[in-house]
Amino acid sequence: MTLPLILFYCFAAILVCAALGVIVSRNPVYSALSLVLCFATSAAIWLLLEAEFLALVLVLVYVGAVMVLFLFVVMMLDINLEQLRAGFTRYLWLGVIIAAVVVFEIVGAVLGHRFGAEVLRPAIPVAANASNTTELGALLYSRYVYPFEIAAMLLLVAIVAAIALTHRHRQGLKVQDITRQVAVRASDRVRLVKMEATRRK
Amino acid sequence: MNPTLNPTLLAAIPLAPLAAAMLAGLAGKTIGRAASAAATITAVALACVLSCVVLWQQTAGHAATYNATVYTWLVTDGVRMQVGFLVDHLTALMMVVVTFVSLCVHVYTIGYMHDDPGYQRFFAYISLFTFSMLMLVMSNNFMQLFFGWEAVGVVSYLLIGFWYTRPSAIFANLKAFLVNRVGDFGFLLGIAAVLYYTGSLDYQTVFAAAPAIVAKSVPFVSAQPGSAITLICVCLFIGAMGKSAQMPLHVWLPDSMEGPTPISALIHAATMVTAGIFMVARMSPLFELSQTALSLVLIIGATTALFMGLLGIINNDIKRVIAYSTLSQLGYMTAGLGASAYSVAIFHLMTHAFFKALLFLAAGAVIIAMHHEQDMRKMGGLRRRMPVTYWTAMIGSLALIGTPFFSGFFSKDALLDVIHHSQHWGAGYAYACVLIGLFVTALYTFRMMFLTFHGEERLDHHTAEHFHDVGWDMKGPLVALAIPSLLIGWLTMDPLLFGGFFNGAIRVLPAQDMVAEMARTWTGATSFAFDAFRSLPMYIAAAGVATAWVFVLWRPQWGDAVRQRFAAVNVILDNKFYFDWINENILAPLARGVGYLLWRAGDQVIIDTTAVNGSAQTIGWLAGVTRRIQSGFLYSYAFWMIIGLAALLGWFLSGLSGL
Amino acid sequence: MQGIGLLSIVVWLPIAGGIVTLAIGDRHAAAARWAALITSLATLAFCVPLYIGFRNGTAAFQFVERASWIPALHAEYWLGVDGISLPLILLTAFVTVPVIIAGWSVIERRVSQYFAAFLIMEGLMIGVFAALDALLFYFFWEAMLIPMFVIIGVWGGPRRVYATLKFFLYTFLGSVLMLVALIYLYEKSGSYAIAVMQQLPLPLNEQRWIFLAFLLAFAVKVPMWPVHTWLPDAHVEAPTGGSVILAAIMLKMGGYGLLRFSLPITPDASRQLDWLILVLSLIAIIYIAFVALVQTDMKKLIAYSSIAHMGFVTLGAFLVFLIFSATGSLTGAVSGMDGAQFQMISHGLVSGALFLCIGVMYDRLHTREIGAYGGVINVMPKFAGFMVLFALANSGVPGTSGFVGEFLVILSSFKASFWYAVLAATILIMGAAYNLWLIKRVIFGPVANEKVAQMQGLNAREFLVLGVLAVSVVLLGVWPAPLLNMMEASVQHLVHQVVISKIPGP
Amino acid sequence: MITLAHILTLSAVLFSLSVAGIFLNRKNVLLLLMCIELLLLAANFNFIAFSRYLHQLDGQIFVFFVLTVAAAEAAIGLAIVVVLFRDRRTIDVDELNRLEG
Amino acid sequence: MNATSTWLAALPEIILAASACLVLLVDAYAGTARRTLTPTLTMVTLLVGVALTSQFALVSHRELLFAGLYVADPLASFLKLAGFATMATVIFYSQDYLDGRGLHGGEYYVLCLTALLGVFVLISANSLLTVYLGIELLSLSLYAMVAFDRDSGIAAEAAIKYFVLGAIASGVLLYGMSMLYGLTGTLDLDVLAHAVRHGADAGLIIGVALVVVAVAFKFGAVPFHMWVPDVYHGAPTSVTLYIATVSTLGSFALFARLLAHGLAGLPVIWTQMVMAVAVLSLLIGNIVAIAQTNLKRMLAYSAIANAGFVLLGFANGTAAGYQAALNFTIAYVLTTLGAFGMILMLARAGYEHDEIADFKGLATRDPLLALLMLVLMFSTAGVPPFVGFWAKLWIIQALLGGAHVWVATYAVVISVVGAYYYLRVVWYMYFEGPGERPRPETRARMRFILALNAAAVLLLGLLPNGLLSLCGRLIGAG
Repeated sequence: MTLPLILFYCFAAILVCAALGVIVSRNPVYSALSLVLCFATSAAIWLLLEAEFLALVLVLVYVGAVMVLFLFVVMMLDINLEQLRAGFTRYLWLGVIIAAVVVFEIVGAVLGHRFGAEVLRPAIPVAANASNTTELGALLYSRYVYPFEIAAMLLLVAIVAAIALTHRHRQGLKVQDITRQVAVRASDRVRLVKMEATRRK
Repeated sequence: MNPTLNPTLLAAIPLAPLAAAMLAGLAGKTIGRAASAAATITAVALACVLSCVVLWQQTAGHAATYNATVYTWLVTDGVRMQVGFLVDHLTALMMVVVTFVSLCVHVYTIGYMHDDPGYQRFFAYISLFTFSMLMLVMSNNFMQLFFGWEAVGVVSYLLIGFWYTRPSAIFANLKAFLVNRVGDFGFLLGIAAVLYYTGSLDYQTVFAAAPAIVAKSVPFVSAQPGSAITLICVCLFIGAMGKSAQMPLHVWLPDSMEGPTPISALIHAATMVTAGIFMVARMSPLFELSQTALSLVLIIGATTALFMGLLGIINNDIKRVIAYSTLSQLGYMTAGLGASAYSVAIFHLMTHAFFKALLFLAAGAVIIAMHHEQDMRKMGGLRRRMPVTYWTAMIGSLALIGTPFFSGFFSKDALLDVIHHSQHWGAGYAYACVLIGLFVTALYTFRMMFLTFHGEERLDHHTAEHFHDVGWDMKGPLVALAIPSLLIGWLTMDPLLFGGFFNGAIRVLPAQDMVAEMARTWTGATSFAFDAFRSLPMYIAAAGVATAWVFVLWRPQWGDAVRQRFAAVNVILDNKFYFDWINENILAPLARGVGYLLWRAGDQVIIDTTAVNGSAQTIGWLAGVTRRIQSGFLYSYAFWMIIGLAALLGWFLSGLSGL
Repeated sequence: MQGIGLLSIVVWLPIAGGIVTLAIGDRHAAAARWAALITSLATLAFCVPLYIGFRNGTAAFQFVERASWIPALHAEYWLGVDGISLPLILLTAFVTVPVIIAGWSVIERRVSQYFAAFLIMEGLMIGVFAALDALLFYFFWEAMLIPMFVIIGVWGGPRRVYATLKFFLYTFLGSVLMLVALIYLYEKSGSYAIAVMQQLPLPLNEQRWIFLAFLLAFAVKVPMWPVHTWLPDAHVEAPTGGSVILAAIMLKMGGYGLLRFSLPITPDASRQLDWLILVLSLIAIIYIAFVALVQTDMKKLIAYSSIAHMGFVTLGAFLVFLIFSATGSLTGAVSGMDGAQFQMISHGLVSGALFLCIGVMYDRLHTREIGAYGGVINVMPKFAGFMVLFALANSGVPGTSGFVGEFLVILSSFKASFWYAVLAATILIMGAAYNLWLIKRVIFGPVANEKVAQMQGLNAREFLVLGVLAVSVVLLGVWPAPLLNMMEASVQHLVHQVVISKIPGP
Repeated sequence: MITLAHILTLSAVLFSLSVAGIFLNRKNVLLLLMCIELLLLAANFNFIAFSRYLHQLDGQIFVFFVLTVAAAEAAIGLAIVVVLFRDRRTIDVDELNRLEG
Repeated sequence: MNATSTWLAALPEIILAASACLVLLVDAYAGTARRTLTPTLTMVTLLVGVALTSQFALVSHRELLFAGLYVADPLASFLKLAGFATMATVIFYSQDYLDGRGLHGGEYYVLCLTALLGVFVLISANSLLTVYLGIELLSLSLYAMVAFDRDSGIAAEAAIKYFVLGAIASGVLLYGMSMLYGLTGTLDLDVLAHAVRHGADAGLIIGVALVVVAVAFKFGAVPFHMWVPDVYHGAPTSVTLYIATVSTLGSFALFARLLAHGLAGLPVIWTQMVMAVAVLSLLIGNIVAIAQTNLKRMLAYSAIANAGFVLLGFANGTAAGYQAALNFTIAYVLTTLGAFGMILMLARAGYEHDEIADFKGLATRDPLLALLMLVLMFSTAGVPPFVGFWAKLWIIQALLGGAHVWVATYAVVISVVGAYYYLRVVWYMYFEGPGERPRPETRARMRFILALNAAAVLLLGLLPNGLLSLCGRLIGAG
């Protein structure tokens, strides 16, 4: 067993545990932090796989930005923590079965004799002076320029959408909203309660 | 070379009444009552005269049998269905009978229906009937025969229900049509069988091919050779049973008396009901080949002759008595057919047409005079008030019971003779029936005569006050019919039965030819009449008359005593052997019950509710259940997606391991 | 193709007229009525040269129009008539006119839509009969459901929604399977031309499936027992005109389909499964007759009687194989099929007329319950005359058109089997029973009640409509030869075609 | 030596865990979003692993774009959650069933 | 291939990207004029797009651009033109509706444009990467659009459901793509199509299965359909219309590029999978639709059922099947445009007019509209003489050509069940009384365009050859 493999096992164990933590933790903040751990260990494994640039991007973009955004929203929204895990255990068995089935199917296929990856050559370490970032950059701005442009549009969409959805003009104004008044249905306003007729004895 | 008949002239015979009928029926309101009557009477008179000319040409002029097509109705599959005329002696005789009786009835109608608002309609109907009947008898093929057969049935339907506001009338006409349809059912099958076995519907061709059928059998029914011809004959005879009201299909005829009396005379006595007799006689080349069918005919006929006569004894409605008498006499004719004595049956048909029409018209006169009272118990002693009617009716009655020298005697005695000598299976039974029938005939006939015309008057005050004898427009036809009723038997027996009159029209196997048997001892009509005084039948009839006299005139109270003594018999007779009861309480409810069952259970419950609406409801229910999968919860949506994914993976990966 | 052919005119003229009528709108009801009448009369007028120019004695298609339509699917706009389809086209054009007239004053709601629906339907129905391309046929066949759906649903009775949905879905279900069969045939033959499909050799098991698919479509339309229950409901709820078209024309499409598709395309399967059709037909004749007997709603009664009469059509059409195997020749088979064809035309006229009669009464009393009537003859003598005539025609009395078909089919069925003939001939009794019992209860008798006493006599329009139908019923009864001559060659051809096996040799 | 199977197994486990998480979590929409991030991470593992064993960088390029998209997706997802919360005052998955049937 | 032509073939995408930016800018500075200016501008850019595309960007044969990541072929040109036209119609139909709900922000139109750009990317995708990015661009825009009506309680719910499920689907897609990539070593669909001919290994099966799941999700096929009813129902009707039409074009392109082309080497696997989900879709879609009372929701289930039909065409795995699927998609889009257009036109501020009962008595209130709706409903039900009939016919024909007789039979029988709920709309319009419902007030231009829409449905039904042979040419060429 080589060092990379040992490292891999360590990180993988942490990764799985952190992923479990994401799922099972009662508090969304803990979940988010577990997810951060997931990303961090993933980045480590990616480094083992010689994808240095992506590993860094993962940490920078995800841990640095996306997860912060998550935490921000978690904090912003006033969530009742008491109820968060209710109903979790009731369906646990089903979730476990599903997960087991999926794992069994994929892993079974991966480890089976007809996975299809036999043609792949074993990994050879890249030359020490080769820069992963340079190579990626060269590819990105030549061959993959078209996707790059699309990605730009995607980010534009994200910006526009996020603003359009969350931007509010002025809060707290008591304005009569005729649309909603007209749209209202009887069932929204009046609840018919069926009660036992009271009987005088 | 024998002269031939003129086709135009022949065509004119049925078409003249048709044209008149259409005129009176469609334009009756426009042209008025008198014109309608005049038109139809003229047309029928024309037909009558022309028929006589045809008969004369054939007998005296020895014109050849006319057999030709005048109109091709349709051609299918090489089978030509045509309208054509076969005019031989049999046809000519029938034409004369039909047109003559019809003419009398037309004339009689002027008076009888004088006050009726449906005057023109009535004339249109009876002219239409004359047309249909002529088409029937003049036909040279089965298709046209069936055509006429049904057409007379329809007109009969319309006429029985002429007074459509009477519930009894519209009940009777429905019944008549339905019972006739049962007969037609058989008849049509018979025609189909004829077509199947001979490939043609033309009489000549069929008769020529008939001997070949004898060897054939009917697949799916009976493998015996000869069954084919029997099947044909039995089926055709079922048709005759319906039309000629043989038991058990007789039930419609008494009820048909709901129609106006001229109709009863014309259709339900003289002509239409004898269509069955005519048809069997026409089909003699076929019937001769099937002993089984002939035995059936004989037995059915004899049974009808006796048992329907019995019903005449206890009935008090003057028209119904005559109706039962008609049934009985039709039974005689049928029995004669069964005995292979087709010519005798036709002979009786002819004499019967005259005297029975006479009796009906006489009864009609009485009814009119009595202001539409038909119950004989309320009559009596009318001979003084309406002598002409009385005497003509007396002639008719004497003819009916077979008094020597009256027309009915010759035909009936000849029938008795041939049935007596017949070798067919069941002939003994038949002979017994018709002998007893003689007594019964005499009894009910003279019971009717005595009740109506003799004894004391039992008219109620009002009727007696307003009683008025009928006019000569009605008496004329009575007299006109009385003459042939009296004479025609004596005049025509010799040529008709023994003169080879029906040669070519009626074919009898020599072994079965009872008329030929008679011919060997035949010495002439007059001596035949005198011979009657030395034979049993005449005294049986006389006993019948005497019995009637005893019970009606001499000791009326005995009647009640006998009725009480034989209460059981009386009940059976009162209920007319329960035929109506069975039809109305068993068959009709059964049909309706089956209908309800099939409708409610079959159509509504099984097909509609269960299968059709059931599947719709199942789908609706399924929709209601399935939509609950769409629970609204994200995790369940995700769950289904994952399940789907896992299933797809599992399906194909497991398939792979099998590779 | 040189110009627009006659057939195209009779197909598209009513449709165009219908669109015009629709465009006129309900606000100009009178104009819409006249537009509809003129269109239907013009269509009928264009049928005259069709009739005159038709050459009897050949089974070939005439007035053929052939144009490219959907090259992508090898489907053509291909019209033509032979002796089987022309009578039905004439019937359609003929019956539509009285239907338009009958709705003249009765329909007061959404007038233009009503007449437009009928005109469009007329064109589509004629299209069904004239199409020689299976896809074109199906196109018309299905499209026709839409106007009928609307007619029953909008102008129908209280349970109209149920009835019209049942009608639509029932027939739709039947026809989609036919569509599958047609496409399957296309895949095998490479063409949607009916003639090509008729020539296509097919193994027996394929034929069997195709036959069953066809059967479902046509059996529903005919309708055959046990897929008939949509018909009484549809009839009861439909307005008078709808009932007339339904009974007079639409049911004939099923019969036509059997003759045009089932028999020639799958002759061997037809031969093998003819017992199925025969048994179902006989059940229809007897079972349905009993059911008709006990109906209390006049329209239902006539609807059931239609099913029984259409049983004769299917019976007559499928006797050919039994006759062939029983007698070894085709003699008799032609008359059976002739009878079936004639029965279709005759039933079209007679049942249409009866529905019109019921409509006349319904307009006055607003009920179709038999029990509500009685003694109508006292107040409406002319009407009673017509009604009795049509009832007699419906019970197959000679001298009316109703006789011919039944007569021929019964004669022919004897050749197949004595027992079939016996069972078929029961129509004589049962037909008379339910028809005349109806007459007895409704027409005859004393005036039943105050409402009947106040019924108005026929007006001129009604008299005209019923009179024309009465004349044609009688005319066809006494002079059927022209119609039969028209059919003869095509039927002969068909009969000889169906006994030739299409199973490909080894 | 880290083999392909190691990585693929790891990613399969991650994949399953995220799937199970989505199914099991019934209270908080935000957790769903996190599970989705996990899901994408699993896919990314595959790409990177394959990229390495194929000796080409296309897989890594793909991962680069996935990261971009995932960020955009997170932004929009969170925006929707905010809208939802403003509207309903809850992001409880169990209460998001106004649309059903 | 010179540089100019490279740019020209991608003209539609360029126009869209540019116009999205333009609309965004103009909207930001337009002030109160934005209400009319922005939609008009959007319409104009779309029409310019149509004009320029048809003028300059039509290709007669297959061309590869951008290092093979982008494919231009006649099918793509046609779909892009259709996309422009469809979206223009959608915008036209939606205008009043959006106005009535205060949703006339310029962002909406920007998102519409970017979503269309996503569709175009899909249409021209020739690499797993572009496929993925196209889907995401489309989906992200749609998520935002669904949630756009912030005041409607159900829109946000629909959006979050759509989002979460969509994200799962794209995760699954990615996972599948990674497998395909790993086992074939390429992202290029052309290469992939040949590479996968090695045979069906477990890894490929996983990859294909996951990709199929994602595609099925996009189509809304059972059991990946759960988002469809909720989103159709919850989203503003204009967005529903957008999803039902423009996005459907995208789904078609996705399938055509990714599975039909890219995985052409493994047809057996995915055709069977697709067949299975198609069969289920027909069943569930048609049956559950019966139980619906909301028209939008009913049309959602109808969309599921129709997706089943399209997938049946694809599942056939033959050119005939793809042609049929394309034809069906076009017919479906055309008809659906009209159906939702009708709802949009009849909707008022505060009144969605999306319950089926809202249509009661429309035939007396407004005969023309009822007639148009009747045409649309019967077309969707697959009754001639409307375009929907030919669509179904061709699918069935393709199935029979592929010897799937039983599936074909099943499909037609289940579509009879489906006919019921379309008929119910007609029933409510024609057979029910209007009650208190007023005669709808509608704009003449809306009526006109809607009438044109229905007329197209009829005309393409009467003379279907043009569309059919066009589909044949497009797929044959591709």
